Amino acid sequence: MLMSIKVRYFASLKEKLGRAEHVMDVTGPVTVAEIWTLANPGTAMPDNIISALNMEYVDSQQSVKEGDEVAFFPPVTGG
Amino acid sequence: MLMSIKVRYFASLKEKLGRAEHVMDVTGPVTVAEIWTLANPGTAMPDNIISALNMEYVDSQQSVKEGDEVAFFPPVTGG
Amino acid sequence: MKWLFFRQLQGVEMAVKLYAQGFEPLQIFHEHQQQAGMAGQFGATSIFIGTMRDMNAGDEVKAMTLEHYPGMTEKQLEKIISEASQKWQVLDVLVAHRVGEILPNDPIVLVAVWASHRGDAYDANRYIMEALKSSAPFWKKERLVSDQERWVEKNTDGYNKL
Amino acid sequence: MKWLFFRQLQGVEMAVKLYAQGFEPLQIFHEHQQQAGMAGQFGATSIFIGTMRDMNAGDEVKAMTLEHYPGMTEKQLEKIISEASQKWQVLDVLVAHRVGEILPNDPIVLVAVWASHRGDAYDANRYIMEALKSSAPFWKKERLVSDQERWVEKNTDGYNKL
Repeated sequence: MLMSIKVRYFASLKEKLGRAEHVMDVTGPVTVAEIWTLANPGTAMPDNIISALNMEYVDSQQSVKEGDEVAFFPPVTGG
Repeated sequence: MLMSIKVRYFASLKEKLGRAEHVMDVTGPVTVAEIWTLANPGTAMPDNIISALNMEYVDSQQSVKEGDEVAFFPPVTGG
Repeated sequence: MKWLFFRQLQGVEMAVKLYAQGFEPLQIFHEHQQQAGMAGQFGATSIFIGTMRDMNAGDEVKAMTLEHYPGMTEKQLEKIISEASQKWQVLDVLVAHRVGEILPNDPIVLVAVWASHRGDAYDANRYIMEALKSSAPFWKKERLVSDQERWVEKNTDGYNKL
Repeated sequence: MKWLFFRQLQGVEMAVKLYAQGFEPLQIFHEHQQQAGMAGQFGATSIFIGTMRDMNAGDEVKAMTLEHYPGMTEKQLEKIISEASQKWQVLDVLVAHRVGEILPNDPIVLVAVWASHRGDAYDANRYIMEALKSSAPFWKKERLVSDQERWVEKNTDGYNKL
């Protein structure tokens, strides 16, 4: 099953990876953590990185589906 | 020892007693509670009434001295 | 803007104000902040405003009189602010309270605390407000829509839910 | 006054606003209160304002950039307000936050809660602020006086004293 997934990065992670977002075609089933590995081969996800799926916080073992938006970012520091 | 004591009443107590303040000459030593009794003979101090001496909360067994201001009032309801 | 009483407490910038009329909490807050010269220092400001409701204890209220004990009220409020500033790291505190005749939707009390960090601002503000409710000598007399008058008998504890 | 995002949540009067510039917390608060039509109903209003300090972690800071995740930020803020309004009896909630470039003494965040009683106003305000700090996707990048830039790494718990 081929799925198109939008992947986004924010803040210090975005700077470190040198990109803000990209769209990937992946063959499922695939988890959020696997999206990271496919998108960033050879770069382990830093321990403090948080995952979101369609703008909700998720465990990185959550599965993704066609059209989903996956985001990775460091701890939030607003307020 | 003759002392001049100012006595004040506030809020519902003031209305009930029909007076806001008066000055009494008393012979000491005398406590705040005794000031009430001397000022209001035959009227027991209501249970909820609070005493202040020179604008500080005090126990009614506190002694008064010449020139002191004694106040009696119901529970406060500001804010 | 007219105030009956105003005093800066020593050491820290702190003020207690009682208003017989024309009490605009946001304006008082803003003016105090402008004058305090704390730009860049405070990261957290906690503000509480108490406002007269048109209902109390199930009855419609059309007006209220706020009585106080001139001298003792200010003294107790200063003591409360002093206690709060010993317990928490605060940069400035402003407490303002109405006295006299008020109507529903009129502001009654303003407590504002400026601090570097939010924990101190929140905690000090609430401490001051609870202490004011339990020990600052103010008394409320309500006038109901029926024109019956009654004294509010006691304040409830703001930490406990009714 | 320009805002990027504005939505009334269903059922209760609640609003989330993000500002790219011109963020005046007192003005936003006042306008919201005027429009909400709650006169006579609310007895307690708790307001928190977070402001940029000119010092952080021992260093002088001259500017800051606030990044956010458009869409998710609003969604998380609405969720937080919704949770707070289930836990406490509140009449209205307003949350506003700056994004973009800011300078010391510029306001960052406003949380305002209107309630009948003060316990609900205080508790809901603090809950919203702590939840915003821990889960609303905003990120701060500081520019020091030395022109060095650095990301703020994490928020601290506002309930614990440092």
